Amino acid sequence: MAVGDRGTAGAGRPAGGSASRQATGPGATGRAASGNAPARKRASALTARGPANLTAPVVVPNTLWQAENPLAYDGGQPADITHLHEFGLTDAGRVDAARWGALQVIPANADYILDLIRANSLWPLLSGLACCAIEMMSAATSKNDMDRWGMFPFRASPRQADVLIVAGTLTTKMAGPLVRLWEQMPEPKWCVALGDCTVSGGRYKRSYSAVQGIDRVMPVDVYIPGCPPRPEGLIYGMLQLGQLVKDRRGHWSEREIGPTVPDGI
Amino acid sequence: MSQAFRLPFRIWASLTIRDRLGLLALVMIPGVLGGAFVTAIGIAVLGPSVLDFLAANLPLVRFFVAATAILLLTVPTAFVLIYLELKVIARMNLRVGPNRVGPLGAAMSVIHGLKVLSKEDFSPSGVDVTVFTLAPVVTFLASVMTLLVIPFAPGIYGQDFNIGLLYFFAMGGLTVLGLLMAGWSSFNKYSLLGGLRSAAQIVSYEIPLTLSVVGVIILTNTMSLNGIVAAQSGSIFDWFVFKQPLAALIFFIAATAEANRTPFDMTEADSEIVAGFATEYSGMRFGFFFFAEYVNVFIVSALCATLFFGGWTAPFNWPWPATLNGFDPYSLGVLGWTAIVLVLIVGGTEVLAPLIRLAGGRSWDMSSTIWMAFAVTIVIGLGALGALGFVAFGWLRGLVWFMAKTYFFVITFVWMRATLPRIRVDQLMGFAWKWLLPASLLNLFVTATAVIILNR
Amino acid sequence: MDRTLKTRLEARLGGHLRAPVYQRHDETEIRIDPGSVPEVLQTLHDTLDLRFEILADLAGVDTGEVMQVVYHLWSPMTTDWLRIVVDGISRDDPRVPSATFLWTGAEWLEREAYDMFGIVFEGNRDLRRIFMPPDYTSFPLRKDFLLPDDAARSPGAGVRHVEKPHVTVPPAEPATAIRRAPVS
Amino acid sequence: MPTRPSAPRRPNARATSRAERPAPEPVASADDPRIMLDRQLGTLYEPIPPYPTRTEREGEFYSLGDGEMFLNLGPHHPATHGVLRLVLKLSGEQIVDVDPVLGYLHRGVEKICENSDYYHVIDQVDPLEYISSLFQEWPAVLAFEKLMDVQVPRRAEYIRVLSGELLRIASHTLFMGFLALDLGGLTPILYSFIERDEIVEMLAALTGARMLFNYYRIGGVNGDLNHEFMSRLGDWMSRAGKQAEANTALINENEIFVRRTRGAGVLDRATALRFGVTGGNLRASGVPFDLRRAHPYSVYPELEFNIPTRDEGDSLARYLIRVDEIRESIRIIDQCLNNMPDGPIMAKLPRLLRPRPGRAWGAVEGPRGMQGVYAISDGTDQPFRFRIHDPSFVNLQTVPALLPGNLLADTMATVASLDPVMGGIDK
Repeated sequence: MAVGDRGTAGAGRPAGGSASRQATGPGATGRAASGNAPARKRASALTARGPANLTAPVVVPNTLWQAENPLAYDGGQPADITHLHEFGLTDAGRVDAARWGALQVIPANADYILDLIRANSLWPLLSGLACCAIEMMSAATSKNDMDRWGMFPFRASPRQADVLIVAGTLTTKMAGPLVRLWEQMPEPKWCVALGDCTVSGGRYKRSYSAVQGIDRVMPVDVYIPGCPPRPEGLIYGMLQLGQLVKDRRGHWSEREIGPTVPDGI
Repeated sequence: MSQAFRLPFRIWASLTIRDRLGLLALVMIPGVLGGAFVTAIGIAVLGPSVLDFLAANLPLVRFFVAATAILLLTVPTAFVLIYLELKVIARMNLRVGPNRVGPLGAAMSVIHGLKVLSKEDFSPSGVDVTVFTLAPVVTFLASVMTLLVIPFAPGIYGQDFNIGLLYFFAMGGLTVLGLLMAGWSSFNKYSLLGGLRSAAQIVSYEIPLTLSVVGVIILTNTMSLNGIVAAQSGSIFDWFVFKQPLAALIFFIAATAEANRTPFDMTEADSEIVAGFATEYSGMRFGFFFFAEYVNVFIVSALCATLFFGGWTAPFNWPWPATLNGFDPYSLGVLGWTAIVLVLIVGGTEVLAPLIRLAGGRSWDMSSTIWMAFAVTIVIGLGALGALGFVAFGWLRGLVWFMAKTYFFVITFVWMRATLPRIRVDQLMGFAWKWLLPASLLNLFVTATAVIILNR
Repeated sequence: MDRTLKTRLEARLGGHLRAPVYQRHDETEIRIDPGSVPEVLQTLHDTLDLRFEILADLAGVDTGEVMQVVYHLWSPMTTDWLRIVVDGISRDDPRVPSATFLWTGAEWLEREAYDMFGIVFEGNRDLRRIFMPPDYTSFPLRKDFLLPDDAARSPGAGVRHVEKPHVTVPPAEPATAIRRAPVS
Repeated sequence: MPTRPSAPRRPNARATSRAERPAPEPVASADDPRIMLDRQLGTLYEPIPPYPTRTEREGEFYSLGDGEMFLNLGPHHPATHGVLRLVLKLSGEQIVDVDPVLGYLHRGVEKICENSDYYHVIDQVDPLEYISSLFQEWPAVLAFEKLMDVQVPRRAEYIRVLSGELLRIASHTLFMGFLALDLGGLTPILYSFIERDEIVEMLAALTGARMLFNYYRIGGVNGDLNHEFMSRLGDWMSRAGKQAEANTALINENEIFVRRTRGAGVLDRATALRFGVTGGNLRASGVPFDLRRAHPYSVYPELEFNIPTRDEGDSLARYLIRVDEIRESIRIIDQCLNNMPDGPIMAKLPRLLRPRPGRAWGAVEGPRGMQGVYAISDGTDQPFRFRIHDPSFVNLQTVPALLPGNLLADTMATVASLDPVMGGIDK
């Protein structure tokens, strides 16, 4: 169970991540380093300092692989979903109002209580993409009952959900709608990658239409590997997420986007 | 200027938590003392006239007090109902339900509420912000204001209108306004469909709902809910559910539709229109809708109990007199009751501790023994006081009966939600206009005829 | 395999067959030209001793040199699957008459074949992309559309697979391993 | 409803260049409904890329009459069984026309299968039919066995039938739950999941996985029946019939359920055949077409069971067909357990499979209809072409024919009664 925690050296954070983040520039809009000219990217990265690095994606620049037929498969193209980076580069997301909601009046040392409250009522979004959705439902049904921890009811509308459980393969056609869903959820919100396909592409590493890990398009808090993981795995991951919420981590304006899994996997 | 304006904030930001608290204390202690002094002076000077004023228009004071109490009690009621629904539906689904937060997960609904309260509060792009913001308030207030006329117990009611029932239906009809505002203002087709559905549904179910009550009004010659309850006092057979069974059935069905509960929950049909009128609502705005739904359930159940099941009246004549053979519990006064309670607690502890020690053997050390005895005494004493009060005070007895009847209907609603699927819109309308309306008219006709014949 | 079916087929549509009827296991295969698809399907569907009523499958095949469209039919009159291979469709401008006049269900199957191979079914009134986004311009299941050896190595792979418009290339270089089809 | 001005559309270069297909005149760029849909859906971010030329069907669908509006159901919708997107053209709440948009789960499995060898193909096809994945492996191994002239041991065949029928029961049980859920009932889906969890745990004892069993092999099955599986199976079989009765009784006699489903989405016999619908949906329309009898493929000729058919062709009939099929499957499982032969469970096969060049088509009767695989071998260790035919894909195609005239509330009920699985539809 890998817990992506915004680069502060933590559980499951691959060591390659931070090094490659140094290697990748501010990448003006946080774009992936192109495989065609990795050297230039490195140079610009070394000159760049400051908070931009926090929001730069972690992408291992391609120095090994060249497309056999660039006409057919054009690697090295950047993500066109970069608005999250641009938002992260601004300070707009760092305002604590989102964290406070209507309780702006309470002094800041009541924060821990709020986090306890949130950790105990995590409403998932009822959105299943593929196979793992069945196991997600199974985790909510009678045999292993997620409701015991308050991870119920599954909200149908993203406006009322706290956790986005991405259950199943994310394809390039679905990436846009899913990011839109993620943006429609109000702060504070968390994202759980359920299953190998969402963690790293899984068995669709070689596919021409699958996203190689959803952390290329949205920040992820908890990774739950498995194809598909058992319902107990999902429940364990949600409990890990609760711990992560208690530790006052996981606010996406402070998280960078980009694969936190080394690309070699 | 601006620097000087910002200076205090900078100082405040530079302080540590302890310094901030100390500073607050330094500022507040004189403030509190001065306030107390001024209040004392004020009471000494203005006291009599204020008391005269209050005594002069007592109903006004009573109204304000009742309104405040109702506003304060609404949200806890919603919390209780939400927890009830979570648990009961879970058990009906062969699940456990929330059991981690609080004893048996009893705090879960409160946690949900607080979490919703602390979510980011924003209005999406494209919405009509004013209407979008007002809609939840309208819905919530419309359902809360109906609580004003419900008699919880003899003497415990917000206001006793002689048109209480009319007022109730008028306020209940205001709910649809909020839902319609929500559906229209939030820039979303699902919301629009939900809002229009709720409008059509509530408007068409208002009619059988109102007509089914007219029979009761004919029988009692009053629209004041207190009067209706008083007319049912006596034995269980004075309840109107026996005199007006058809009306009771129609009222229950129409009330289910009025409260947007399954199988009539067209407005937030999850599998059709995502969350209905509340699709675009987040944070506390959604929380208002959430609470309003459950307050509606409570109100509808309370009205069912009031109109047809005798309200706060006991199902049978209470055997004992309200005063225990001449002993008037009011005569002791506060001091007397306090002394009694203290003596009971101390004495009970003294009596129980050795018994527990004997029973527990060596496994109990002294302190835990005493604490155990104290706890047992408290429990027994509270039970005894409750029983005494139940026997002695009529309002407590009425409250207990009223709540029992109300929660019976609440659990019936939850049961229906766990069991029944949702019916289609056209079936909904057809049912309202083809079956409920003629049935209620028939009931009205039969009742009127019977009254005329019997009075002659 | 059903020997009588072979004679029946040869009797009914002898003129259209561009290869002898081929039978193996429980499958009977005939090869026809793109031009004769409508009357062959009509004959198979309507003739009383054939009655191939159920269109089991419609698949496109790219053999490297030519395109094929393969129909699988089921009939209550025989114990065999009937496979119709429409052969000799040019890769540069693949065109086949649509089967939607007989089976409405062929519409989406043809859309899929168009999406994956670029085969244009003339007569299909809704021939557009069905799986890939509408602005996608290449045809993934063609043999000159190669998967990377390891997509994970390609930076930013998959986030939005940006592709070049499909120009009608001559069969690609021998370096790109096009495996020859068993039959052509 | 407040209208929002949409950004001007970018000049479309390709639309003019493509002259081969005649296109109807393009809609005014200011209110191109597709652009507005995409804005609401968020599939595209500015600038909007150019669309290819519009087809005839698109032209007639994406033009609004007066009083009509578009409604996007999905790809994220609580009741679309995955990432199906239905673009509804509504007038009020009545459905005028439907345009299903697929491909949100297109994972390119066929291409991957063509690039992986014969052993891995069986694993790769698993996630397509993710509710009953064994029925996605079965046609693949069937086609490969035809390619390689492999004779499967009878015990292996019996084990295949046994596990397959178990999974068919699980799938049908889930179908009932989902149908009830889309009609607004909360409880049946949970009871269905209790049943399904028992079965998949049982199969996990046999195959080692809960959902994506990579169990069937070319020329046999992966593992023999073990003690835990048999004990769980016996435990379950002792009350399977009663449990099925109980689950169905929860909704069968429900007046609301029957009124919602009877006469909704009627699919008559001729239309079903014209659409190539298979499986329970076809049998609910009165065509007794079941590959287990129509084209026997395993040891099914040795087993005795009925093919339930109904003539109404509405959602209720489609539901009741599943109910009857559960009983038949329980019968089949009973017979399998009774005359389960001894012997090997795998044929002798080389470690590296290089079948002779050839073509093969294998099809089995899955819970949703005919699962087919068309495989071409070119003598290497990888299939040259691997075509997957999925029944849900064909069954879902009838939605534009079933829905118009119904109400919005019937959409989900009808789609659920067709029992689609998006993994198989989008491949």
